[in-house]
Amino acid sequence: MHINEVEIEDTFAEAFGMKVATVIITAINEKWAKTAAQLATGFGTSIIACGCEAGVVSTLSPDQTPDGRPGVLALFFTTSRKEMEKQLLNRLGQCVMTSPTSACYNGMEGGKPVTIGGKLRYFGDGFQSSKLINNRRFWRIPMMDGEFVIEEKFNVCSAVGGGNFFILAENQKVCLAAAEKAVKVMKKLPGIIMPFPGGIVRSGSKIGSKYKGQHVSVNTSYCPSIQRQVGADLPAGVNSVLEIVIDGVDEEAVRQSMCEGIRAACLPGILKITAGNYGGKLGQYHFHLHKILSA
Amino acid sequence: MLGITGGKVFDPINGIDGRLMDIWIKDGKVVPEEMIDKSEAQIIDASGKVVMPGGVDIHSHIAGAKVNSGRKMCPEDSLRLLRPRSQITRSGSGLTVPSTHLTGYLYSEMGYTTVMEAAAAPLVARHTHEELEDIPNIDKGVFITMGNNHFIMKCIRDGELGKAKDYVAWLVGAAKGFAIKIVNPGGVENWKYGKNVQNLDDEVIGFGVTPRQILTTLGQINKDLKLPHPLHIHGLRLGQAGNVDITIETMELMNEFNGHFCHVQFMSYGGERGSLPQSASKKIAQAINEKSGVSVDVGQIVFGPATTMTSDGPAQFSLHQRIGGKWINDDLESESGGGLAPLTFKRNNPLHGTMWLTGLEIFLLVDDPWKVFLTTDHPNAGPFLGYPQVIRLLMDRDYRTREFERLHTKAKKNALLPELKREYTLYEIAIITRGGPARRLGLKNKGHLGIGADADLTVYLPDDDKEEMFSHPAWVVKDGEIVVKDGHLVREQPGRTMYVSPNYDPQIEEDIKAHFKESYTISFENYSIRSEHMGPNEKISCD
Amino acid sequence: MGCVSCVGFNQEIAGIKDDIVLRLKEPTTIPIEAESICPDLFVKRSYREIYDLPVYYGRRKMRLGELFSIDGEKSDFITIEDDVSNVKKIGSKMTSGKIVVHGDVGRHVGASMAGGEIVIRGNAADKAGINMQGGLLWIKGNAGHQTGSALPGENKGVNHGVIIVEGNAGLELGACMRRGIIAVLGDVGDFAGARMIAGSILVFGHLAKRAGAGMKRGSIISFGSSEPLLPTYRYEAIVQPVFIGILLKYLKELGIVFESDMTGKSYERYSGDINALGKGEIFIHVKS
Amino acid sequence: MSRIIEDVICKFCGCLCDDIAVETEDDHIVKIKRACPNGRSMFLDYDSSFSKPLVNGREVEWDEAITAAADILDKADSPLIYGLSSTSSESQRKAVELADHLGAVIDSTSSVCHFPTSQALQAVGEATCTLGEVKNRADLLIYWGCNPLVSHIRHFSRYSANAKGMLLPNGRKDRTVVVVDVRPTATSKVADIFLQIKPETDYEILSSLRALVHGKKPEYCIDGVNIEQLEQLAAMLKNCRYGVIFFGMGLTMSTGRSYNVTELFTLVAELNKFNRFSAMPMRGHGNVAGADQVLTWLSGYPTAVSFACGIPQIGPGEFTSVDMLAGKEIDAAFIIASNPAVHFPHAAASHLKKIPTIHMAPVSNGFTGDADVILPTACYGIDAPGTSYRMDNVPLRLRSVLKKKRPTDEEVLIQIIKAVKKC
Amino acid sequence: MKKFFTLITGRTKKQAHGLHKGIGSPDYIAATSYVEICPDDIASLGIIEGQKVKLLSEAGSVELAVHSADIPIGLLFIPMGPAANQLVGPETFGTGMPSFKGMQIKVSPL
Repeated sequence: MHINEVEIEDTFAEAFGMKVATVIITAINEKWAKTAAQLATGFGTSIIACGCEAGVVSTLSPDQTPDGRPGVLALFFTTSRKEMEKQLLNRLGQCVMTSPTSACYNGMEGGKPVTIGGKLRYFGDGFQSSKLINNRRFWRIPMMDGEFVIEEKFNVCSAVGGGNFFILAENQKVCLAAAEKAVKVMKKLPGIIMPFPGGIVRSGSKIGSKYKGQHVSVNTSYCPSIQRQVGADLPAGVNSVLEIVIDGVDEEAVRQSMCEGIRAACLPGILKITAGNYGGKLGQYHFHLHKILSA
Repeated sequence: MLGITGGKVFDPINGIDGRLMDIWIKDGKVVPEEMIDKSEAQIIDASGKVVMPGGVDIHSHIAGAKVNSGRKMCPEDSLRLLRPRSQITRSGSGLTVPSTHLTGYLYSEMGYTTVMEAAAAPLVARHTHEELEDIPNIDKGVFITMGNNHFIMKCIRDGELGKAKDYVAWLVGAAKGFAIKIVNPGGVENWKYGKNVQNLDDEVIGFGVTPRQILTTLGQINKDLKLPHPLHIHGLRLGQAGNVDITIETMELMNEFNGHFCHVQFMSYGGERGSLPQSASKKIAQAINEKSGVSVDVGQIVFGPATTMTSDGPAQFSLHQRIGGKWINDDLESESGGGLAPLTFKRNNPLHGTMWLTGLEIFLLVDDPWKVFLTTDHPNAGPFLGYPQVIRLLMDRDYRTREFERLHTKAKKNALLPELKREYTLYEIAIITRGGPARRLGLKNKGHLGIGADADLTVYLPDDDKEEMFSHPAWVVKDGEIVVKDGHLVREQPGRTMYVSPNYDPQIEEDIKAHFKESYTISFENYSIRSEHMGPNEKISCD
Repeated sequence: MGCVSCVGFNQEIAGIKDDIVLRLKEPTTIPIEAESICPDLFVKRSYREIYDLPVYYGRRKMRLGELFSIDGEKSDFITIEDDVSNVKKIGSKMTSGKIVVHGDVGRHVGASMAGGEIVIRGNAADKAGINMQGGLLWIKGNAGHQTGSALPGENKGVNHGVIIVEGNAGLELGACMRRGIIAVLGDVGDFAGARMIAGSILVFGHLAKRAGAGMKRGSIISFGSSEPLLPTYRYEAIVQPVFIGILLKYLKELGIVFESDMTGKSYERYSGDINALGKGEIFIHVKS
Repeated sequence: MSRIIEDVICKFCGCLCDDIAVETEDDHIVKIKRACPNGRSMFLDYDSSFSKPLVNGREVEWDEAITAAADILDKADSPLIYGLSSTSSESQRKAVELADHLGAVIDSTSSVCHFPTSQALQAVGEATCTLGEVKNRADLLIYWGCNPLVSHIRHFSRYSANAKGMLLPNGRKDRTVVVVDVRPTATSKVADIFLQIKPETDYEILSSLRALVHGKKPEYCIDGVNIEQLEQLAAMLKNCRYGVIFFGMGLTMSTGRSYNVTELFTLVAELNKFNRFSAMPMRGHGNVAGADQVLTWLSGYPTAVSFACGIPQIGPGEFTSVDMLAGKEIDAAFIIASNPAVHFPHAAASHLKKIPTIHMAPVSNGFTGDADVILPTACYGIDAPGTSYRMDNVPLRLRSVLKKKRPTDEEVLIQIIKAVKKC
Repeated sequence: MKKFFTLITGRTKKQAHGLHKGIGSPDYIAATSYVEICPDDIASLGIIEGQKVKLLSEAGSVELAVHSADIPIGLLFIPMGPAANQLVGPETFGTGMPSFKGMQIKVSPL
């Protein structure tokens, strides 16, 4: 299969089940909502070392938020509910509560809730109070600039993490341009984040390493600079590879984003698009590139 | 004329333990079979059923100033139990503090025929009698509080014990009381200075006497006057952790005079003072077992709403301080005081669980059922409607274990109850709900079905679920009339108020008059209650 | 401040069919107690069975059908035409379904209701929504005294539920409330939120005196004018509470259309009642 | 023949003074000793002569009057039984039985005096005492919104300010008397401290006092008093030995009503953490306290009880007479021992004129002119005995000093119940 | 005269005494048919003691003779009785108790 003369390898991206929480962060204006959200989702590229993968999905207009103020929508992905609770407590507590005028709310129905506001409330030292509005409980913690409002519970749902594709290009410049274009297109789609810097990951990763205690290491098979040493199977002329990793609230969101992203990435100078998998043994979700693109 | 035939009779006073017998009734009394013209007698076929004398409640707050304050304070309690009027009965309301008629109906429907109102200050006993008159279908009496009476304390101070005796005789007659009640002797007087008593030798402010003196003096007087019921005692430190010691000390003190210790569950806690009470059931049961002159009623906790009410003003105040909410206090001149606070006993409350255990353990650890009687100190530990449930807890160990498991973990810790295997028999239940209280009250015609007894009896349908069995007797006969038939109340009739009126030296009246001028705001002449101003009544002789 | 029109809401009413229509046959001033006018009881009953439901006309126990004409059966949507200002306890203890009264209604409407919806297009007499446990009570006219308060002797009142009064409300609005939301677009009388335990009361008209007397927790928000608060309330600061935005947003979603956007406005925050727990708060909108 | 009866109880007001000596001559009262002017005229102005009942203005025999009364009640869909304050508790019990049987609404004059006090009691309870405790112990007396020297004339001398008692051998000298009122009164003139407050500020003052007692300062001082006055009063409240606050309709009739009393009861309850304190309403008529007691033990509720739905229901603002009459919710009224025609607001009183009315009272009280059935009965405490409850709920048995020439309320009620049951 | 007065009704010895004589008796009517106003208010109303004034409330109106009394400025006192009850409205605010104290009254000289 070819798109814009770029070969799409007949392979599949192998993704895993994850847990997702959708968080609406609001503030007096969009600037401060974004500031809080960016910090809360920061250092959230990979569960390997960050505990969660997180990103801002979109900005929300006042009529889209529970308190009628500008906001942003952020997604947090973790491997378990328990980890989600820990991550949200830390991130919302340290990054959102501390941010001027902020508030944050659960942005998703369904799933099983974790108690976040109900625990952060103790920061109020006895002066916290709650409001039960439309069967949702909101905690109000007095702050030096006013009050911090946070919903008692955030729903945690099943999600899909680790959707991906690789852009194999003739040089680094083209490769980056294609990846950037893909990310730009994918960012407009709902329900996904691309947790790595600017949505792009250059390191790739594989499980295992020659070193004891190092559980993951660089994806050597896609490093052109050592392709002969490792015996990689890269097409001729590939000098640079970038990967885009996608976490989505469900399979469909990942599928759609991969489809649009791959199409956007098929620029001149791109030699091949492929995807990472482990032979289908580890991940429960398989996104076959040909299937996605022909749908 | 009425015959109750073929029933399995449990009549402990006459030693009858489940014998198949016929009971014959004429003119409101149990009579020999030969006095009955069977062609005219109405027959209740009790075959396959259980027959017991009518229930006798030795301690219940059903009428008078405090109870009515409870009704007035708690309109929310009215909504818990509402009874519409019927062709034969009045409407009524209230679960823990039911209105007067409803009180009569509910007791009647539970198979009870005699109930003792546990306390009235003589100054307001007239109120109690007015209410008692409005409680149908049961006979009743009222205990008169004397443990903080100024005149008595003055007599003790001045060493004029004969005077005290005459005064007591006059007072119980004037108030048309049935027995002498002592509530926190001296403590209620001290409460009028914001204080209390903690020990038997603490001083009563302004009188220089001690709780010990008050107890022994009244104990001796009670004995000398040959009142049918021994002193009815609510001692010191009600509800406080560690009060078991003072209770046992008081029992030791009163053993020679005889004493009935009411709602002993509230008086039997271990633990450090000020800490959470623990059950001291073993200790108290041992004391009760050892002392021949002592009897108790339990005041068993029934989970759910209650209205606490007692003449023990300081105890009520400290309860109010602990739980908040509504509180009534009423200081009564020269005599007594009291207080109220509504409360809900919760299974998942560690303290309430402990109290529940304490009561049940006392029931199971006191060897002689003739010394321990069933009460919930209605409505302090829960409404009297909880009796059938308590009976089931005593008779059914599996049920008891299940209920135990539902308690708060803290209450269950170190509890004695799981080890107690005893299950009460029907005969024993008949003792603690009928024979025992009647005998201890000195009511010769109550609590048994021998010839000459008042024709008050209950016919139960046997049921494995003892709560169901004792909740809904099939037949209840009061004074020879069928008041409950097939589980339904079919008749409302007045009950009698029983009172004693011991003799005294009329000379004492001059002293009392002087005392009235000094201490009271009403005159001596307007104080005494005359039997003709009461409803149906019966004087019980003192001999 | 006030409601301009409740467009979405009205459409909703118009869209429902198969309602049971009740109409009082003869106007009377004798009190009628009609706890049986309740969707829970109507939903599975035939015309005949509804006809036979008990009501009290003064002290006379009667059948519903003797006092009301009944059109329809087996529905949990009840429409009452005309004035029923002497009919008490309509919809009390209901748990689901809907009642619309196209006129004034008597005391205790929606008392202890636990779910469902009641709409009064006229005025409601005293004690509307007393001891409410859930659901929505929407009064388009005025409400009487003790709206959303507690039963006699109870120290705990409304627990869950929403009461909206588009007109004015009388004394003791939401007294002893422990959860829930009460919004009054007009004025309210003395002792609003008295002895309140928690919950929110929003007043868009005039807030009379002694608001929040004895309040332990909870919020009273005054968007309009206000009498001076009790001396047992302490002024804290001028704030822009975020939760008010959540409340307003929710009310908008229910169908109230506000004249102007109150979100993000400034309020004086008072805390009290210092004689109770003192954790209650009264917000007074600061006019710019 | 002349005779002197001692220890007679005067039932004019809630004091129920029981030390009155009544001298009669040929079954007429000729002399009263120890009573106050109110009590004296109650006895002396009383006309115990035989008089016949009236039906529609026509004198009839009792049987006919009873039938007429029963007929009115039987026809009514929504009858009201009102009054009860000046009759015996025995009659009150019968009145409640009648109401229960009929499904009527029954309301006492408490409805327009201390029902708000009952509502406050329902909310927070009440720390109280009997009058003897006041006499024997109270060193601080506060009269709030009441004027006992006019309404309860011997209250001061028998029970409170001037009485000598166990711990107060010197009577008035041993006590401090404080009056709180909106205007100078006979009582305020003899007080040690008169706190004159602005009308409608009782709640705020009580609330401020509560704060001060707990060492908290109110945010501002209420117009009309200054903070030093309140601080001084708060200190007195905390530092006395046994304090009592008597209160009257200054609290129950002005805005706030039950909330005013709730605040007062709460203040008094809280003061018991520091010393001993009681509150007591100044109950007015002879047995109005008894009406509350009787209704409570028979129905569970003290005032304004409806039996219409077969069960007792309480309804402040709903089953209270003024509301029901003004709302025309009543179609027949049985007035017992009181006179709403002069004591109710015009709008309520005027409805009484439009509906069939039965009025039962001793002759001398004066009848509502338009009552359809007038039942002249004997007067408790003068020519009929019976039980009455003092303002502190101490029950007393009223004596009869004259021969009874008319039936008692209780006797008539028994007849009416019988007649109604036949209907 | 635009200013509102606050009306307090209450008991008096004469009113109580009059009750014994019967509600139709001249004693009772006399004892309940006047209004107390303080001298300052009397002066500012431009009237003299004994003069009749018209009292107007939301509920009704009544004409009564003025008695000068030691009461605060802005307050009116009328003994409880039929005259006062012309001015008292039936509104009880859901409590059963009308505003026997605290009604707002307009006073105009006759």
